[in-house]
Amino acid sequence: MSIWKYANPLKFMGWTGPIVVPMAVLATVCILTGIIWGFFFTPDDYRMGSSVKIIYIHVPSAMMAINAWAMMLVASLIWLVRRHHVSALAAKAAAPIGVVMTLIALITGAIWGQPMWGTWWAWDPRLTSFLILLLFYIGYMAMWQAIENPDTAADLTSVLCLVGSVFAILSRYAVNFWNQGLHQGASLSLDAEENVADVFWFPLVLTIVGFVLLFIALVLIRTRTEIRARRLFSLNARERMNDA
Amino acid sequence: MPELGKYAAEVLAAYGATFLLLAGLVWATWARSIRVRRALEQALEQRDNG
Amino acid sequence: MIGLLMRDLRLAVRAGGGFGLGLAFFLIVTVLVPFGVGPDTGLLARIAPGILWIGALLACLLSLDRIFQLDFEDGSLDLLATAPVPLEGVVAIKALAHWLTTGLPLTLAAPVLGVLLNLPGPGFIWLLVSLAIGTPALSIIGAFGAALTVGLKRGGLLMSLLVLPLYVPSLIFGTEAARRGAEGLAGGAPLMFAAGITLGSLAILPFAAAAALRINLR
Amino acid sequence: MIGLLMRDLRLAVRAGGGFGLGLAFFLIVTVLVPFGVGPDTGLLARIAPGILWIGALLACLLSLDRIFQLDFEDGSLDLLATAPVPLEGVVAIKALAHWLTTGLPLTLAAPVLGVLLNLPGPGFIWLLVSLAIGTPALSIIGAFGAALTVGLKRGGLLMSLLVLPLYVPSLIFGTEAARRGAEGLAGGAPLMFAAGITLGSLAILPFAAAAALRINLR
Amino acid sequence: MNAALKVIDLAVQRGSVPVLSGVSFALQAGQALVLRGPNGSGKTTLLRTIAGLQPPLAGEVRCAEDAIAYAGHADGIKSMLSVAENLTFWASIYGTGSIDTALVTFDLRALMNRRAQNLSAGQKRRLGLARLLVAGRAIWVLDEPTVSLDSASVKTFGDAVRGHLANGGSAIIATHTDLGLEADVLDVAQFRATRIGAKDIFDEAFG
Amino acid sequence: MNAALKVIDLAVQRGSVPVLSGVSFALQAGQALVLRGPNGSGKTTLLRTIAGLQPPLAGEVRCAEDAIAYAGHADGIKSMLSVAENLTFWASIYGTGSIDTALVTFDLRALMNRRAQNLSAGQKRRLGLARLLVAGRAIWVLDEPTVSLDSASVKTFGDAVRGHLANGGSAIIATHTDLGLEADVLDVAQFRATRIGAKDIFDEAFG
Ligand code: HEM
Ligand SMILES: Nc1ncnc2c1ncn2[C@@H]1O[C@H](COP(=O)(O)OP(=O)(O)OP(=O)(O)O)[C@@H](O)[C@H]1O
Ligand SMILES: Nc1ncnc2c1ncn2[C@@H]1O[C@H](COP(=O)(O)OP(=O)(O)OP(=O)(O)O)[C@@H](O)[C@H]1O
Ligand SMILES: [Mg+2]
Ligand SMILES: [Mg+2]
Repeated sequence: MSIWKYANPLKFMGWTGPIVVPMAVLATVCILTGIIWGFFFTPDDYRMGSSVKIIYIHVPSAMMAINAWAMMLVASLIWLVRRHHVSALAAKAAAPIGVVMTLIALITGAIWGQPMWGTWWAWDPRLTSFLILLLFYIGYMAMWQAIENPDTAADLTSVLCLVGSVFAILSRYAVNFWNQGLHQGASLSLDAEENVADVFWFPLVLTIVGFVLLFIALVLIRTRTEIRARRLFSLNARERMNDA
Repeated sequence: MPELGKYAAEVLAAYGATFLLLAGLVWATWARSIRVRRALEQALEQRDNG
Repeated sequence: MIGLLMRDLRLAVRAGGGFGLGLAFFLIVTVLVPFGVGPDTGLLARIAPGILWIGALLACLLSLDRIFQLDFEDGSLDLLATAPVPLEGVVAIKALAHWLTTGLPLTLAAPVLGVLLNLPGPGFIWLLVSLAIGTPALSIIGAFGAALTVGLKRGGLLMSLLVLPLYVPSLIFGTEAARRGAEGLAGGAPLMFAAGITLGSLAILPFAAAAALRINLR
Repeated sequence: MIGLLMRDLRLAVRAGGGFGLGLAFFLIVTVLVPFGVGPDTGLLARIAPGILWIGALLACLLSLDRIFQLDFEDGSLDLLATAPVPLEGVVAIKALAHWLTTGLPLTLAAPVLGVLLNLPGPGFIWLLVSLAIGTPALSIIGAFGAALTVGLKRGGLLMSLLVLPLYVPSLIFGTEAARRGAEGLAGGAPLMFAAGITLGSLAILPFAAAAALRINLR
Repeated sequence: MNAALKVIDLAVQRGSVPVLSGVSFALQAGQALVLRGPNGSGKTTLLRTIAGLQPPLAGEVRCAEDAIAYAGHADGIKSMLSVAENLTFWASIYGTGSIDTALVTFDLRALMNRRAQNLSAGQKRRLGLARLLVAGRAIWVLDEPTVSLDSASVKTFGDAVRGHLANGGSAIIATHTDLGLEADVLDVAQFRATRIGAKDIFDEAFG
Repeated sequence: MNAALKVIDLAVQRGSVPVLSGVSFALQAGQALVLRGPNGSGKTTLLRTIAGLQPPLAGEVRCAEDAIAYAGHADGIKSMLSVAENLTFWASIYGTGSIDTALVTFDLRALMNRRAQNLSAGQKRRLGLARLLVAGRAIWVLDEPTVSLDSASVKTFGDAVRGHLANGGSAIIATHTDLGLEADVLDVAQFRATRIGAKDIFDEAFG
C-alpha cells in the first residue's frame, strides 16, 4: 500500500473527518495569541511607530497567498499525472482562500503604504507581482466557474495552473527588471542585520503558524465540501439519465 | 487598548479589513459546507427511497 | 500542414479581411488615446511606446477567440482531431496563421502610427524590432488561451481574462526595450528577455494547447 | 419584453458571468497601462481619467458582438423577427441588458481602479458621474453596430471598426468632464453634452438598428 | 371559405438569383400542405419568404397579421438555458400562457430541467418543435421539421400537426420524409425560375 | 478473417454520466453495421468514442491506427470557401490525391465553384459526405449521414457506401431512416447503462 491510498475519496473523508475541528481550534488559538501578543504587548517601532503592528497580518497573509498557489500547483500536477480526484478538488478548494489572502496582503499593504510611502499604491515590484497573482487567481476561479463538467474543468484548470505558474515566475522577474521599488527586503532571513527585532519576531512567527494552520483547516473543509458536491453532481446526472 | 498614536486609523483599518475578509471566507466555507451536505443527504435519501 | 496554413490565411482574407481589420482596430485605439488623455505632445511622446504596444496587444487579443472557435462550431475541429495530423502541429500552424494576419501587419504599421503619438526619432527602430520579436509570443500564448476556452459560449471574454496576465512579461520587456530606445538608451537586455519568452513559449505552449483541445473536444 | 430582458440577463450571468468578466477585462486593461507607460505615478495621474474611460469603452466594445450574434447563429433572431414584438423594442431591451451587465458594473468599478492609476482625489466623483451618463450611449451605439454586422463571419472586428468612430464624441465629452474634475475644475458643460448624446442615441438608434437587423435577416 | 394563406404568383430569390417563380396556392384553415422537391429546389427560400423573413421578388403573400409561426433548419435554442426556461421565454414573447401542453405533447417532461446543451440531436429538435405549440399561431411554416427524429417522435409530431389542423390551424411543411399526414403535396420543382429573356441585362441585374 | 474494428465490452459516458455499457461487436472488412435506437439512446456518444474523440469509460476499441473517418452532426464546412476549396483542403490534410471522384460521386461538379455559404441544406450535406471519399480511410463512422437529403441523394449515398464496402472498406452508421443497405442492425437501446452496485459510494461517484 502506498500513501496514495489516502487520496481515495472515501478514505480521505474518513481520515480528515476527525482532524478538521482540532486543526481549526489550533489555528484560532495561534492566530489569536499571536495577534493579541503583537497588538497589545509589543512596543512601537522607532521609525514606523505603531503602524508596525500591521506586520502581524500583512506578512502571514502575503506568505499564504504564495503558498496557496504553490499548493494548487502541486495538486494540479498530481491530478494530471495520477488522476486522484481529491487532488483536483483540493486545488479548487484552495483557490478562494488564496484570493482572500492575496486581497488581505494587498489591502493591508495599501493601508500601510499611505503613512510610510505617502501613497496608497505604487508600482513597486512586490506589489505589482501580487496584483498579477490576484489576476491569476481570478482567471483560475473563473475557469472552474465556466465549465460544467467537473472532470473537464479539473483538467483544464490544471493545465492553466501549470502554464500560469511559469508565467507568474516570469512576471516576477520582469517586474523586478522594470522597477527597483520601495518595498522591504526579506527580513525574516537568518541574516541578523536585516532581521526584524526579536520583540516583533516571536508574535509574528506565531501568527504565521496560525495562518498556515488556518489554511490547512479551510482547505480540508472545502475539499470535503467539494467531494460531496462532486458526488451530488454524479447522483443528479445519473438521476436525469434514468428519467430520460 | 495600547496607545496607537498618529497611525491609529491605519492600524485599525488594516485589522478591520482583515477581520472582515477572514470572517467572510470562514462564513462562506461554512455555509457552503452545510448546504452541500444537506443537499447530498437529501439526494441519497431520494435515491434509496424512490 | 501547408494546406491548413493556406486555408487559414485564405479564410482570414475572405472573412472581411483579417489584415485590414486588425490594423484598423490598432489605428483606432491609437487615435482614441489623444482624445482620452488630451493633446499635449510632450505627454503623448512619453507614453507613445507603451500605448502602441498595448494597442497592438489588444488588437491581437480581439482576434484570438476565432482561432479555434469557428472550427469548433462547424465541426472542423472534430475532423482535424481524427485526421492524420498531430494536434500540436495544428495549433502551431494556426498560431502562425494568426501571427501572419495580425502580429506581422501590426508590427509593420506601428512605426507609422508612432508619428501620430509623437514617438521620438530613435524610438521607431526599437519599437519595430521589439514588436517583431514580441508579437509571435502573443499569438502562441493566445492560441493556448483560445484552446482552453474553445467549447465555452462567450469564452471570448474569459479567454481575455486568462490570457492577459500571461501577456505581462512580454509586454514589460517589449515596452521597456521600446521605451529605452525612445529615450536614446540601449534596449538590448530587455529585448533578449523578450526573445527568450517568445522562444520558450513556442517550444512549450503548442503541447499545452493541444492537450487543452483534446480535453475540450471530448 | 420583460421576458426578453430576463432571458438576456440570465444568459449573461450563466455564460461564465457577464458581470464578472466585463469587469475583469476593465481591471486588466487598467493594470496593463502602467506596464506599458512605466511606473511613474505623476505621469499616471495625468493620463488616468482618459485611460479609465478608454478602458471602459474597450470592455464595452468587446462584449458587443454577442448582443445579436449568438441569437442570429442559433436562429433565435429569425424567430424573434416573426414574433409579435416590435424589433425596435427588441433592440432597446437588448441594449438595456447589455448596459446592465457591462456599463453599470464598469461605472461602479472605475473609482476603485482609479486608485491603481493614482487618480487625484476630486476626480473620483466626476469620473463616476461621467461614466454613468456616458455608458448608456456606448451600449445603444454598440447595439446598432452589432445589428449592422450581425450576419457576417468575423463581424466582431468589423463592428469594432464601425463603432469606434461613433464612440468618439461620447469619449471626448466624458473624459473632458472627468479630466476637468480631476484637476479641480468644474466639468458641467462637457457633461451636458455627453448627456445630450446619450439621449439622442437612445431616441434614434433603436430604429436604425431594427432596420439594419431586418436587412441582415433576409 | 376564406383561405388562411394565399400565395399569388410569387417569385423568390436567394443571393439575388431568382429561384422559384409563378408559385400560387391557397391554404385553407384545417389544411396541411407538404412541399416536396429535390435538394436545392428552393423550398427553404420559399418558406422564408412566406414567413416574411425576406421580401418576394414578385407576387404576393396574403395572410392575416401575426398569424405565422416559422421553424427553420436552426432551432433558436439557447444551450445555456434549461428546456423549461427556453420554452417559458418563447411563451412570454408570444404572450401565451403555460408551457405544460407543449412539454407533455413532445414528451419533454423528464428533460424539463436539463440544459439544452446536454440534449441529444433528436431531443433538441423536439424542443424546437414544442415552441410551435407555445406560439399559439394559426399557420405553421415548417422547414424539414423531422430531421434527426426517431420514428416514435415523427409519429408524435404527426399527431401534433393533426391536432393543430383539427383546431382550425393550418400548416405548410417542407420535407423529404413521409410524415404520415393526409395532406396535399406541392412539388416546387415545377416552379423553377427560368432565366427571363435577357433582353435588358441591366434591368435584369437590378430586378 | 481479422476484424477491421473490434469493440469489446465498451462503456461510454456523456457529461460524466454512463450512457451505454457492455457494448461488444466486431466489424469485418466489407461489412456495414447500422446503429438504431430512439433519440437520446446514445448513438452519437458511442460513435464519438469509437472515433477516438472521447475516452471510453471502460472496455476497448480495437482498430488499426488512422483507419477511421468520422462524420458527425456538424459538417466541418467553411462557408466562406468554395466547394472545391473545402474538399481540396481535406485532401491535403489526409494526403490523398484528387477530389474529382468525390465531386462526381456526390454530384457536386456543377456547384464546384460556389461558396459553401450559398448551398442549400442538402447540398451542404452532400459536400460533407464527399469528404469521406477524399479521406481514403477504411472505416467510415457516420452519424445520421442522410439528414436533409432528398431520396435521389440518399440513393447516391447508398451507392457510395456499397462501393466503399466492395473495395474492402467497412462502415458503421447511426440513422433513423432506411438507407436501403444490406447491413446488420444493432439496436443500442439494449446496452443502456444501469446503475452499478452502490458498494463503494464515493468510488461510484468518481467512477
Ligand atoms: C499593496 C501593497 C503591498 C504588498 C502587495 C506587499 C506584499 C508583501 C509581500 C509579498 C511580502 C513578503 C512576505 C514573505 O516574506 O513571503 C511582504 C512583506 C513585508 N511587507 Fe509588504 N506589501 C505591501 C506593502 C507594504 C508596505 C506599505 C509596507 C511598509 C512600509 C510593507 C512592509 C512589509 C514588511 C516589513 C514585510 C516583511 C518583510 C519580510 O519579512 O520578508 N509592505 N509584503
Ligand atoms: N448566392 C447564390 N447564388 C446562386 N445560387 C444560390 C445562391 N444562394 C443559394 N443558391 C441556390 O438556391 C437554391 C435554393 O436553395 P434552398 O435552400 O431554398 O433549397 P431547398 O429546397 O431548401 O433545398 P434542401 O432540400 O437541400 O434544403 C439552391 O440551389 C442554392 O444552391
Ligand atoms: N450532461 C449530461 N447529463 C446527463 N445526461 C446527458 C448529458 N449530456 C447528454 N446526456 C444524455 O445522454 C444521452 C445520449 O445522447 P446522444 O447524443 O448520444 O444520443 P443519440 O442516440 O445520438 O440521440 P439522437 O438520435 O437524438 O441523436 C441523451 O439522452 C442525453 O440527454
Ligand atoms: Mg432547405
Ligand atoms: Mg445523435
